Amino acid sequence: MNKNTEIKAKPRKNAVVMFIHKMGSPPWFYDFTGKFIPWFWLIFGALTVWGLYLGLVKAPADYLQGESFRIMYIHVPAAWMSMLIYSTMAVLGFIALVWRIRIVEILAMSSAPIGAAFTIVTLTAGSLWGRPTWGTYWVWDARLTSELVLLFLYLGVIGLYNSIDEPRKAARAACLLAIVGAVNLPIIHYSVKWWNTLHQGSSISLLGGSSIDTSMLWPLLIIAIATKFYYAANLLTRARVSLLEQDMRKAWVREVLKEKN
Amino acid sequence: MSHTPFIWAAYSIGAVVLLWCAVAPLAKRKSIATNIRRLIQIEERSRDSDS
Amino acid sequence: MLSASQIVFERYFEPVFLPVSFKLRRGELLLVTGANGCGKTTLIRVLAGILHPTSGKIDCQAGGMAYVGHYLGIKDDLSVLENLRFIRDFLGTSSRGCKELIKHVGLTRVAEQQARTLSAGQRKRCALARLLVSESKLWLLDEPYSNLDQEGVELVDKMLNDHLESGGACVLATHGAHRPQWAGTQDYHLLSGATV
Amino acid sequence: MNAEAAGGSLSGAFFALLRRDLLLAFRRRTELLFPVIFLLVVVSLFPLGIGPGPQLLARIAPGVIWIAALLATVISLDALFRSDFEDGTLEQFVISGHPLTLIALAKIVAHWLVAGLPIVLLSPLLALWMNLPMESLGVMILTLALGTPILSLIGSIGVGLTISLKRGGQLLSLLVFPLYVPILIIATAAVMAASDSLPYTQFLGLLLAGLITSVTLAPFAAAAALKISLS
Repeated sequence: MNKNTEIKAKPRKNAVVMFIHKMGSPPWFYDFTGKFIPWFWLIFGALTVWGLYLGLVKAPADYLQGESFRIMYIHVPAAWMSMLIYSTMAVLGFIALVWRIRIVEILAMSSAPIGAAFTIVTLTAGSLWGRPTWGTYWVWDARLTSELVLLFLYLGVIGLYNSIDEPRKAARAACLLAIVGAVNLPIIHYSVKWWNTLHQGSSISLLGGSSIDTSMLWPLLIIAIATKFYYAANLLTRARVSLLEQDMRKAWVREVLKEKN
Repeated sequence: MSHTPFIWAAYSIGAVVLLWCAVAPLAKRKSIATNIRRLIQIEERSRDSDS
Repeated sequence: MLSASQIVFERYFEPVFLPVSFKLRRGELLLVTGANGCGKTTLIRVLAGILHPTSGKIDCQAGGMAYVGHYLGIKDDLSVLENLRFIRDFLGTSSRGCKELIKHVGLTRVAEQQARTLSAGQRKRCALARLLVSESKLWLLDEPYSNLDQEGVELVDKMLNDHLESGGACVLATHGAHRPQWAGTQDYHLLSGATV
Repeated sequence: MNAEAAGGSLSGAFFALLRRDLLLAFRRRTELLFPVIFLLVVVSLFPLGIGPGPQLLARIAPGVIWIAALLATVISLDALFRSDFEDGTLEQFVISGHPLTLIALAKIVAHWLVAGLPIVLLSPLLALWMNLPMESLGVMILTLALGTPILSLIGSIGVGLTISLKRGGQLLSLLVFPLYVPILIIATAAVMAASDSLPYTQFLGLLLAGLITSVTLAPFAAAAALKISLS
């Protein structure tokens, strides 16, 4: 039996992969994304100001929780982003592992610190919301607990990425960890939720009692969209910096820096 | 108990964290740029001494 | 049996060696030479499939290969005989007796001793015996002569001759103190990727 | 490839590796005792730190025993691939042509037999120390029997990722503990339900499902992790 073992260094190319390969050219990516970043920041700023104005000034206080309910406009969008960024990172990680595309590795790894930042914001805002609501800064409520576990997952990815010397090996290892974490994340989420009802009854939950009024929903939505632009702008900025760092000795980086002078 | 300080605290901590997260890569970019310029200088100097 | 076209391997975003291409047929020896740090070990590990080339293509039709590298893959807590028997059971090869192979590489006296008690040269011989246990057609040898005495060097040459005569092929990386004598030798001088 | 061409079967390779790992573990049997002793010490610290009140101990017993089991597993995990990675055996496995997934699975099974099984066997003693009600002892043993293999399986991914680091052990705990959260929750819930004479079979079913899922998925991830660590 003579079996053919072929190691394919370059994958079979279809249209999508071709596009990603074009994106994978560092100078092209650097130029292309550079045009978007200021616009993303601008949209983020405008939406945030508008959303916060509606949420903090125009919307009425909640009849159950009073003014402290306004913390929701930062806590909830940040919680959404922490989950969204983790799953984005895992999807990017999967693409990076399968097709070995450097720019996707960089994008996945640049996502991790942003996601961790949103998780920290969720946790601090949640605990500051908890103080007036429950009289204590920390309660093992389902959302806060699973956000805490999520923070550990992020720290694991960041820690692994920073521990391994060779950058591409580090990125591949951390991408794999992100995927494993993403497979576990729903299980963690539901088990924590269920654990919470098991031990404390369903009484403790930040969003528990109140039904959301539409005047409260609008600012929430606007800020949620604004945070997507924050993520996009921050992610691309970080990816561009990583590219510069990795390609320090390549000619295109020299040219980019010369243009800036 | 007034709730206002907690709202202020939540939003300002959020702003600080997100701002820091956005500024950190810019600071890193600056240090990388200086590193690369130093690298170029060293290379040019060694090329000059070669010729 | 083994061909490579334009293989490149990058570490820290720099190619380790200049693109490598060759074609190795039955009964041929590819002698990879080059200075320290030019990437001989990396090239062998790429050919072995342990490392994934950054670009280029490797086509291996040998049906299997055996590899002796810097880390020999010998368990200290097992005896020489147990080490070889494990390889035999693990690979499912069985045509030659392990004791006979141990005699062939001159380790009969220490066959029952734990591998931790062996000298560096004896460990190398144990790893060479593993080549024979694996019964592979393609050998990848990374500095096989290091740590061996004169008798051991001759043993490697004899094993190589037998292997190549029986239609096998071999990629051998060495820094060049000793060269095996074989008619079908291709010389490949590997250049470090940092030279340009 | 190599092994198949020579007529080697996958099951032959699996059992050869399993036998070798058990033999190696036997040759170093004193080292096997360390995680077990660690387990005993950790559990014995709780009554000292909290006080010997039988009611309180009985209440926290499932959590304490399970957390001690998690810690003992993580301590023993580093040995799973370490020596094979450092002496080049893992490279030999990669070029052998046998799927790395199978190799990882064989090593995980061996690891559980020498590190996980002792925890299950010791759990009656721990339950005695922690004053766990007799009627929930059986459930405790069952959760450990179903749960510790999952710990070894998920842990193998973390070890695979950190094996190329000199001080990977410290990072390992950060990587795997978050992944252990659901097992801890479900297992302790089962024992608590049994203590309160509530139905608990559904929790054991969940653990079994977790075991089946991790047996099918974790070896693939561990193999991919090892491949990355070797590069």
